[in-house]
Amino acid sequence: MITQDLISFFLFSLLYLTVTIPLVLAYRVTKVINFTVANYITYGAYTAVLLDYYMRSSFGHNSLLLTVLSSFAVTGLIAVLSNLAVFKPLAEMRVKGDVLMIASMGLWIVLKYVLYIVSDIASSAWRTNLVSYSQIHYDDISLLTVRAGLVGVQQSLVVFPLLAVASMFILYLVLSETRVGRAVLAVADNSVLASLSGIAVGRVVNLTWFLTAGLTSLAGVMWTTYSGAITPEVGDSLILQVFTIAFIGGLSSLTRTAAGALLISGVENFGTDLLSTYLGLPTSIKPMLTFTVLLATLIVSPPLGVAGGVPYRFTRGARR
Amino acid sequence: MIDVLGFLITLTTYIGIYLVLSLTLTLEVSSGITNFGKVAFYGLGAYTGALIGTYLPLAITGSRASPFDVNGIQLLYTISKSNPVLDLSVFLLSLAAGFAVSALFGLLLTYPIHRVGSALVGFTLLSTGEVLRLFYLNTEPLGESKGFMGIPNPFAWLPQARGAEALYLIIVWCFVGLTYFIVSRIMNSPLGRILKGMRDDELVALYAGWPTPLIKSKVLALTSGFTGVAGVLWAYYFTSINPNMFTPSLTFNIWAMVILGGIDSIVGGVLGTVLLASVDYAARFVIPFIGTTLVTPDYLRWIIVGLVMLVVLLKKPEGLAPRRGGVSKL
Amino acid sequence: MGLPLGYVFSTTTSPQSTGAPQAGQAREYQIGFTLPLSGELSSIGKIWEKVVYLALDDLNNEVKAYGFNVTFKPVILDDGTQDDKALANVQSFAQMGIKVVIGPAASSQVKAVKSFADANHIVIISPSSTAPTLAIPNDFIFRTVGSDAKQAKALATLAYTQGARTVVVFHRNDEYGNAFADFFTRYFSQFNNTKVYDLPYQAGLSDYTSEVNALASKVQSTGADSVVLIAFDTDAANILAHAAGNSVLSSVRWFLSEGPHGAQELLSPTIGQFAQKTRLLGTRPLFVHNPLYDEFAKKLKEKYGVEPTVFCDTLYDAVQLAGWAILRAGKYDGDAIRAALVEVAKHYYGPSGWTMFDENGDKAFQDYGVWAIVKTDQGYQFMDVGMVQGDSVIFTTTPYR
Amino acid sequence: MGVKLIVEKVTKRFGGVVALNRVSINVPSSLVVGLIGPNGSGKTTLFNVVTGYYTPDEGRVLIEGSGRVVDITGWNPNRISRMGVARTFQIPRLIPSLTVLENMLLFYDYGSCASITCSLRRKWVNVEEAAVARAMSILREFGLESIAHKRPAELSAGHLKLVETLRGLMSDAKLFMLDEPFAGVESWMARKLTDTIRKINREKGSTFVIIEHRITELLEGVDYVYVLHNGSLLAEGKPDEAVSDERVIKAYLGK
Repeated sequence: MITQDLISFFLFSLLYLTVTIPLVLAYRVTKVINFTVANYITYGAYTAVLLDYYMRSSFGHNSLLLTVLSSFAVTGLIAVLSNLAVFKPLAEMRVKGDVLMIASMGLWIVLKYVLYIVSDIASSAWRTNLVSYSQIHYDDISLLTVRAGLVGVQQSLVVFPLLAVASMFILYLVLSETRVGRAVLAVADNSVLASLSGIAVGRVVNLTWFLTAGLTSLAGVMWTTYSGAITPEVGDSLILQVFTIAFIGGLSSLTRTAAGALLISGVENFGTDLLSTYLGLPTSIKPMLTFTVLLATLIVSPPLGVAGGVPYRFTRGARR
Repeated sequence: MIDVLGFLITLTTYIGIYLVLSLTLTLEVSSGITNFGKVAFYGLGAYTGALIGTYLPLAITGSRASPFDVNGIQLLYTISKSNPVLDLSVFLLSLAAGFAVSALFGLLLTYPIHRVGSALVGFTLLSTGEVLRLFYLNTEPLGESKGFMGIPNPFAWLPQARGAEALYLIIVWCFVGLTYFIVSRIMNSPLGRILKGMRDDELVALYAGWPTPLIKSKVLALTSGFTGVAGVLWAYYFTSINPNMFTPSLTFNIWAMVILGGIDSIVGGVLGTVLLASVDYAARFVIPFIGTTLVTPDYLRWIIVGLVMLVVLLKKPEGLAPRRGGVSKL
Repeated sequence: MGLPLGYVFSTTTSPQSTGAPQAGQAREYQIGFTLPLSGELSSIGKIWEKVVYLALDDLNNEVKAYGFNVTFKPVILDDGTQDDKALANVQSFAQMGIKVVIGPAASSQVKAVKSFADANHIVIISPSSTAPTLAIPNDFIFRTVGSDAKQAKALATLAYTQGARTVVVFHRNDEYGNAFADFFTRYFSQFNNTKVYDLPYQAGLSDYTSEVNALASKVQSTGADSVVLIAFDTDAANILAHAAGNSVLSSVRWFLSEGPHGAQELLSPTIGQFAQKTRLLGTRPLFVHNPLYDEFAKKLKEKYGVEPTVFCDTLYDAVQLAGWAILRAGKYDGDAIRAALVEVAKHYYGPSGWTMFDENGDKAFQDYGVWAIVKTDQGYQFMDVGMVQGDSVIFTTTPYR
Repeated sequence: MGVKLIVEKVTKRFGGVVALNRVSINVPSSLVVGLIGPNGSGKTTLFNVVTGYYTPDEGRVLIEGSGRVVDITGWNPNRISRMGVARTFQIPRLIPSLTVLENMLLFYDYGSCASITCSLRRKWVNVEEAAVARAMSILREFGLESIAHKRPAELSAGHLKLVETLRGLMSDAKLFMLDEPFAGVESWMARKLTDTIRKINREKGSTFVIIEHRITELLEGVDYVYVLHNGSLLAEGKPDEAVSDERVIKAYLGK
């Protein structure tokens, strides 16, 4: 079923890009291997769920634009608050990278169960069950598709490219056109130098948290048009793939991360199908594929980025 | 009324098994090995123990039954109830085999990891753990998704459960003592200083004349061996294991315990382990009695565990009991 | 009423009264619940939590009606659908002096708690564990749901009578999925000129796109005429949503196990149309036309606004059985309660039908109903359309005209 | 006793860039030799090749000491340093979490006492005492015992460079390769450094190869000079001859 594989490869590449590109940019600025990325995805999806239920029950229709804006704002705000409450004070104490990472794990647990509580309260307030929610159909998108003459096309085929391109465009626009954006890039390259040249590093870091978390939450919104069931475990189940891609990119080069996203999406979508039809291997080995690809990439061409980098050029050359 | 003795025995058994893991991780972290694949060696030990604990008694009693169908499992229960000698010898054999298999695996794994940076070392080991878990899930002789059941607890032949639990606790804490002795002896010695040098600047350690890849592989082999032993202790305590018990969340818990205690600090690692394990277990006795039915009270327990981690990190970033510097103890 | 946080440290007032009750003051028994309120089964777990509160209200009223001055209190812990947490929960219940625990949900979790429960005489009643390897006589594990062997036979009979000959069994690669698929293959291949292909998928993922594509290729290459899906609710919704977009998979018949039944996500327009197109049918443990089930479903909808999902009825009955067993045992002790439970179950008929246990502590009699997804004026709904009796299927209403 | 360092036609390429182009150097034992040249001329790369950080694409590196010639091309840095080769870096690299004394002890050859079994049996106590005694005597000899228990973060650039150099004495190195020892160091500390070098050279006969731009300090203590330019050997000779060679001046002035 090559056509189906192609479609899902296309959709998953966009999804992974929307999460890993902001993740790598965020790492270069904040130096935090951030596990709360999983919460950003889930919070994006659940803002869409709560908004969809509320708007359907009181207005009878919902809107993707409003969902995107509110999930961007909600998730961005949470990220800024978590920076001010946890990561900024820790960074000021010059802690090692591992401590920042473990702090992001503690925050991941807290944010995850706060979401379970919020969906609990919403469920009993609206007397329905929101812990798992069905696929969301956006009315303003269906208007768009009808007018564009693509009637009957799966919503995800429109929403995924729309949001992915929008998020990449926003990122490009902010980073290259605006003064603040250039400051973000400067801090990304060298925060000491940036602060010397008069950039308010603190404000830029907060903006980066807001921007990257907001963009990541778009992946959660995209997910609601694609998956048959949305649960609070959405972000957690994507986190290992997302980190695999980020590490292939060495947590530093955006182009190599983009290539990693295409590679992993290709392996997952084509690999599973081909192996199962031609070699009869069970599809249950799919997660194994992802990790064997990572191990292969690490051994064949270890990335030289911040996270990678051979500790020393230590090659055992020929004797004579 | 709370059965305080039962509470303490269960809690200290969990703390004991976690301590073997966090002490070995403390040594690994202080020698620059960011081991995100702790659960891989842990699972390897558990599966080695389970394989020996089920196939061997069945083979010895000459029965044809496989350890995955009902009568095989019933036979294992009756065997473990009736002859103590077989139980104990199978248990000791599993501990030795668990150590050997995990140590060998640790040795093999140093090759791919000593050529990449520390965060990547972590992720390589993490993915190896996941590959292993999926290997168990798709291998018929390892029980696939059923996993193993009826692993004979070494003290199953004892009449009352309390006695068996207490004896098992003693065995667990023997290994805690052994691990503590080894980790503290190594860290408080010239080798400990070399390991810390390797972690901070591997090139300088090399120029000081120390073959850092060889030292790393020896350390990882030793710590992986003890992680495998912890896996065997876990498998025989649970008497049933399956692949989904060995997910990365266990590794992150152990990391949280070590970082909470303070890197390089053995006492800190112990404190971090005792704190987190106790909060997680003891909260079960308080949380369900908060009267709200609007929200599941148990979610609060998870939030408390997360908040404790954050508060301790923010208040004492260098950890609960940071290691005072100074020359290694003469 | 909730108790203050300092409860565990103040040992003076002890709600768990093992001592003689003062006159007039109701004697209180605690029942432990270890439910999957997070993790993979959280969507079912959340509804179960509400069923527990409903069941305990009914039990307490019923018990008062019979003149017993007793109230049953729940102690609910989340085990995150994980084995080590399930054991830790059961251990903490035991140490609180609780002798009867309902749950855990997954068979792997029940195995993890079995040796502790047997050693400490804690009665475990799982409403949903169906693994055949737990059918072990005289232990402390009870299961108020029939084992999957019988349901697989019913599903095989249903598929064959509906004309299925070449079938791809697409199932979770876990305890539940593998056991169900093995039994289904064994029974279905007994019918003549039938062919069965096995295709497991990794459980616990957030998405199954590539697996559904692999299924489509398998159906195409084997020329299969139907797919048997053995899944839980969230993975079934995900798989069916993707299958709806696939031409090959929309042109074959689909037969489902009981897992997805009751999941609201299956009533979305995409899956609803797909069900009509493929004339989707499923089996589930059910005593057809059981008035108690309809009444139970109505009460749950009124009180908490949720439809009962799979195993809600077996959970409801597990709570009733636990309560009556404690009363019949006379003393709050594991062995007495175990013996009483077997006796009580012999005469109890609840929403899940007769609850008698066989010698392994599993539900002895289990009939299987056939369910479908039908289009009604308020959108798509689940509907029981018939039942499987021995080798024949009797339809009470004909779905998908 | 010092060692002779022989570098034969060593070439090292990084992708298209040729960092070292058939460089040959012959350093007689117990001499203090200078290695100068504009930035990017390959000085540090040559150090990296000799000490085993890089493996040369072509050519050989040999050490001759007490009559034996050993070809150390492609060896690991740790085996080369065990042959008595000590090296310092442009930016001093001390272990931040260890005190000065512990940094010195790191370079002491504990031999079998650094093994796991020796640590478990605590058989290292007297070896450690000997190491500490040696380290303190070296520090005292060069007037640094006051900073023995300080952390690198508390020291000045000069002190860092001094400790990095003295580390080599812990396992009596025979060949010292110092990379810009005087960069960023106050003049009184530079003189202290030069005295130290001359003292080690005189008393222990160790050979010195020093990379240093500030030729005036270098001139006093240096016996011979090699000049590198764009990865190849431009000139060599006595310090005053080499410096006055117009090719060297042109190279430094940068045409």
